Amino acid sequence: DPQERAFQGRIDRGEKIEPKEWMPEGYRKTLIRQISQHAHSEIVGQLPEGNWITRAPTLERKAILLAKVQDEAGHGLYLYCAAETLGISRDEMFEQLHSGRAKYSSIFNYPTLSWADIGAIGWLVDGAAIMNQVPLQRCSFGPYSRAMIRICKEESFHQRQGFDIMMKLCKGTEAQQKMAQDALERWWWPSLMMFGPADGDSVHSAQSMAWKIKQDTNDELRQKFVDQTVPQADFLDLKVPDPDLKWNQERGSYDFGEPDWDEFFQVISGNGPCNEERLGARVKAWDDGAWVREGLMAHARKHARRTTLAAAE
Amino acid sequence: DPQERAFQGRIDRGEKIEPKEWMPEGYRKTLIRQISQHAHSEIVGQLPEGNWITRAPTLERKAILLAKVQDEAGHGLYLYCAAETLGISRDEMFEQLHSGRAKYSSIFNYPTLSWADIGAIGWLVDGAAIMNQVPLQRCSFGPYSRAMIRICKEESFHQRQGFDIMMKLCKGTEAQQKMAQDALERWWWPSLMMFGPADGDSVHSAQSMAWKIKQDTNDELRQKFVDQTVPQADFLDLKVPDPDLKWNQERGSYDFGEPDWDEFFQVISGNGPCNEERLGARVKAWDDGAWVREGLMAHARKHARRTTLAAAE
Amino acid sequence: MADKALFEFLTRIGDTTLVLGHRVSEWCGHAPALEEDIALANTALDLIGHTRMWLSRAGEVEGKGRTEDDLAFLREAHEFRNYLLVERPNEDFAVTITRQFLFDAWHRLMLISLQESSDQRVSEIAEKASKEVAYHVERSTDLVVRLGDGTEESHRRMQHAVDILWPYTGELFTDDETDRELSDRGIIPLPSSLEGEWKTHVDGVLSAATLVRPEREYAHKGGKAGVHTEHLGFLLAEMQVTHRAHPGATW
Amino acid sequence: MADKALFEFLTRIGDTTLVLGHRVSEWCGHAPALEEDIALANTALDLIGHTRMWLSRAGEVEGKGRTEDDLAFLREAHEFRNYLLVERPNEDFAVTITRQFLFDAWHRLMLISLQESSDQRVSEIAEKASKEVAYHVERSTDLVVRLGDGTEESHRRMQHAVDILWPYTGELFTDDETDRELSDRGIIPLPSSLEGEWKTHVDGVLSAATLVRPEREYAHKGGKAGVHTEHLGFLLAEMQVTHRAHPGATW
Repeated sequence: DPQERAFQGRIDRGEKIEPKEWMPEGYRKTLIRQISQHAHSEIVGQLPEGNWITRAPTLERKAILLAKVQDEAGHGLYLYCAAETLGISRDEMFEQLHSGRAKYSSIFNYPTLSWADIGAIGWLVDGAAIMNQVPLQRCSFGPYSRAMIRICKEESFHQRQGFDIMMKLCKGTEAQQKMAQDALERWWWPSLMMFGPADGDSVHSAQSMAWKIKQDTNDELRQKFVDQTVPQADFLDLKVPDPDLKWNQERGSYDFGEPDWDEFFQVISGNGPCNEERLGARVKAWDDGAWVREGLMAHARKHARRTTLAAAE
Repeated sequence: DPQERAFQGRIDRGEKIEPKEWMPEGYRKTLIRQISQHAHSEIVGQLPEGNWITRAPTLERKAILLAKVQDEAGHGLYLYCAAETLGISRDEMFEQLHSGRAKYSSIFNYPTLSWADIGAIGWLVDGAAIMNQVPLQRCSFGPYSRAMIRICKEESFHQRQGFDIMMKLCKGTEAQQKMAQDALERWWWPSLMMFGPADGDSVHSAQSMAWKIKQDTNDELRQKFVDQTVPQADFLDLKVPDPDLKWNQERGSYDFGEPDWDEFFQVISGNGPCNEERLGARVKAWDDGAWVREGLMAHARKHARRTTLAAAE
Repeated sequence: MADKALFEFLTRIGDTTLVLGHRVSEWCGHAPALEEDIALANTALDLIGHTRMWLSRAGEVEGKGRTEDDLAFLREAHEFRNYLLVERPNEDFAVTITRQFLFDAWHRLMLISLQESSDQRVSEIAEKASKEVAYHVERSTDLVVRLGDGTEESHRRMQHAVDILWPYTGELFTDDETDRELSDRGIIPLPSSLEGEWKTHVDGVLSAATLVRPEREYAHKGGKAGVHTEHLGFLLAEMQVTHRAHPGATW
Repeated sequence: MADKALFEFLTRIGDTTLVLGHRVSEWCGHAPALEEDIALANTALDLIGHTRMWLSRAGEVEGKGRTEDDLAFLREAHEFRNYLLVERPNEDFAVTITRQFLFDAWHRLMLISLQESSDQRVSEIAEKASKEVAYHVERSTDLVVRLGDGTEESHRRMQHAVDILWPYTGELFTDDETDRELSDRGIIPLPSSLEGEWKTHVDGVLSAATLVRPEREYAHKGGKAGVHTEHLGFLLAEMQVTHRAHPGATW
């Protein structure tokens, strides 16, 4: 197909594809799936962190966390807008999320059990997210690429804040240090799983790479993340919960153990510790908010009618 | 009316009136109003104290408070049963409560704001209640009199427990002592108002006294309460919040100030700090529980039908 | 204490923004629309920001070395001086927005007046906060009008919210000795002096929203004197738990 | 520590009765009928009574001078060892009663077995608690049957309760090293050994109640190791607030 070849040519030359331009259906579908999944992750991601806003240990930490959660909702908004340029509405995407047809990052199905989890999420989860997202700034689809540039800036800010929480805890009382270690132990493996299954088990990958929707393999990103994060854990004097972890002089990289992929697929398929809670909270917010959305629309209709009537007089 | 005169004669001789016996309509109505109001007070009274069960400072105190609140529900049950003997159903009485036609003791429209309030309620509110109730053990209506005998025993147990909480606080830290003093200041006047308006402003009183439904006037009981309670406050080293309070050597009683009757009538008429909360909580419990009560009745009907069918085979 | 009356005022306003900020933050991730999630988080953030300024200053005025966090996390309910209105539970979006509107309308007038305070720090904080609050009042006013004059259900819910919250607005305009002292010293306006303009604003908005101001004159009081509703204790239990569980820790 | 495994077990069972007692006590004054107010308060009271015995004993076994109150009020969520099932929120009466039933059926079997414990104190406590729990299981069984086979709505709610709670029952029957050690020493039964009889009982009751046991085999785990759900932190914030706000006070 010459149209497809021309399209691929543009991508290979590093051109950006814009919404009104021709694109293969597969490209459009893949992007809608990926961007909306990413948007859903931002929205659902408000919940585990939001869980600690009311219990933040100082007013400054409370303000920082509020600002962060607000940013996440903002990222959700950019991303839904980017996806909408591909011809799907925000309500349709919500419907897919609420009905369970669309996914969100499985990391958010783990609970936040102490204040240290807020630090660990910033440090590890945002760290892993950035690792995934930095290459997406160069994604072939213009609106997604531009949204990612904006998002990555804020995310790295969040990551530093998370690391700062961990530093304070690790320099703090014995109880705070234990809290930090405990958080690392619970978030380490789920963070590694954020890069998706091992390359051999990953679907969609080859085509997405050709389309420059994806630029590195899951395993490459995972390795990068480990190499970046382990020295930080050492710096914090925290112990990464992986007996197989050790520096490989030859590769200039860390060797590390295999995540529990059984757990990964369980969580993906709905059996995580908080799947029902997270999705339930979003569905409840949506359902409970129906009267508000309807009220606003009804008012807008009345207002438009009044304006028309006034103009006609 | 000879029937009424005979009835009054029985009362004057100290006989008990039993449910199946003839009684004037006024007597029946007055008793229904008084007993159901008393029952409602026990039920609504669960709420201010129940408010602190989950926050009790020790397991022992939690257990004692749970037992107390359970007793109150039990008192409610005896009293509803006593009222039912007069020809009104429990559901009708609930309906009167929920619609706002029936009253409950206005004391329960005040909030419980610290653990000391649990002590103060036991000491002062149960103390005042006992003062009101002891004479009711000799009430002319048999079922009410018998219910009161049982209730008074438990109430004086509760009062001792309340006083014990206050003692512990008053011997405790400075913060605990302040908590106790603060509770006394908030509960003192509302407790005095539990005896009802001053004798001059009190309706129903004369007839109720003749019928031996009531045996002392409001002011007599209030005086008794003050005379009993002030020495206890002195013992606790707490200051009663009444600048006019002083020992009157001649009367062998305390002189004391006038409660704020404006506040009393405000609270009675729905403008207390917690009127809406208390009644709202009871109405919500009732409405939310409708499916349970209907479920149980539906099962009973099915069960009865099955039993009948089985018997017929 | 250096200035007991001023400390009292600073905790009244600082506790009020703190408690309302807490209530609003409870919505995070649960709002009726994504834009509302963002707006509510933003409002909460502003209010917590104001709290930090007010309570830090309160600590300085008190002169016992208490920080904003000592005041926020280590006082008990009876030491809090917030108005009762802001501790009312969120219930639904109607109650949340109506509470915000009734408060914002007061907050704006109070801050405008405080900008003229004879106390320089008070006037500086008021000026900073004013800009954000001007936006809050615009937003909550707009939502009250749109939801009041929306569907039958949104109207019903908004009217219910106005009815149940109204008895908690009177407290905003009561004067006590502290108020009179500080007003005489030119530090704050007399609360009662704000009532007329507040009512004019509120009446106008309610009327545009096709909502009715309740007749009932009764006003719940006590917050300014530390006598709260039963809700505050639970709110503080949650707010203070992490801080209290680790005495002396830094975060 | 004198007997780490035994301490561990005692906090597992003591924390479990404490947390469930707390949840049940949340109903006080809010139950669907007066008789239920009484019965729920009574159940909570029994559970708090058991807690006091288990945690006092845990403190003795630990030998560091911690009392029942130190253990109940001064540990953080990750130090609690209760099963996840009991920290599930009350939601409605259906969830509350179903949670109680699923727990009571386990509790009864566990206590029967613990009466044969080689540890005298464990067997004594189990014997005392057994009498009350026999009544609990009778009551919750009865309610499950009546509400399951009641109206369409009561059936729907009860089935929903079974469905959402089921994944939290598997944890009751998992064995870990502590369990194996204590079982070898004759102090406790292996949790897994109770599963068969529990299932028989539960299946019988569900079937009488016209309710269906979910097919789903997945089990949430973690409570026994201190990894809880997000609910526990909030529950403890409330439970511990008074005690924590007054360090060292006596009550």
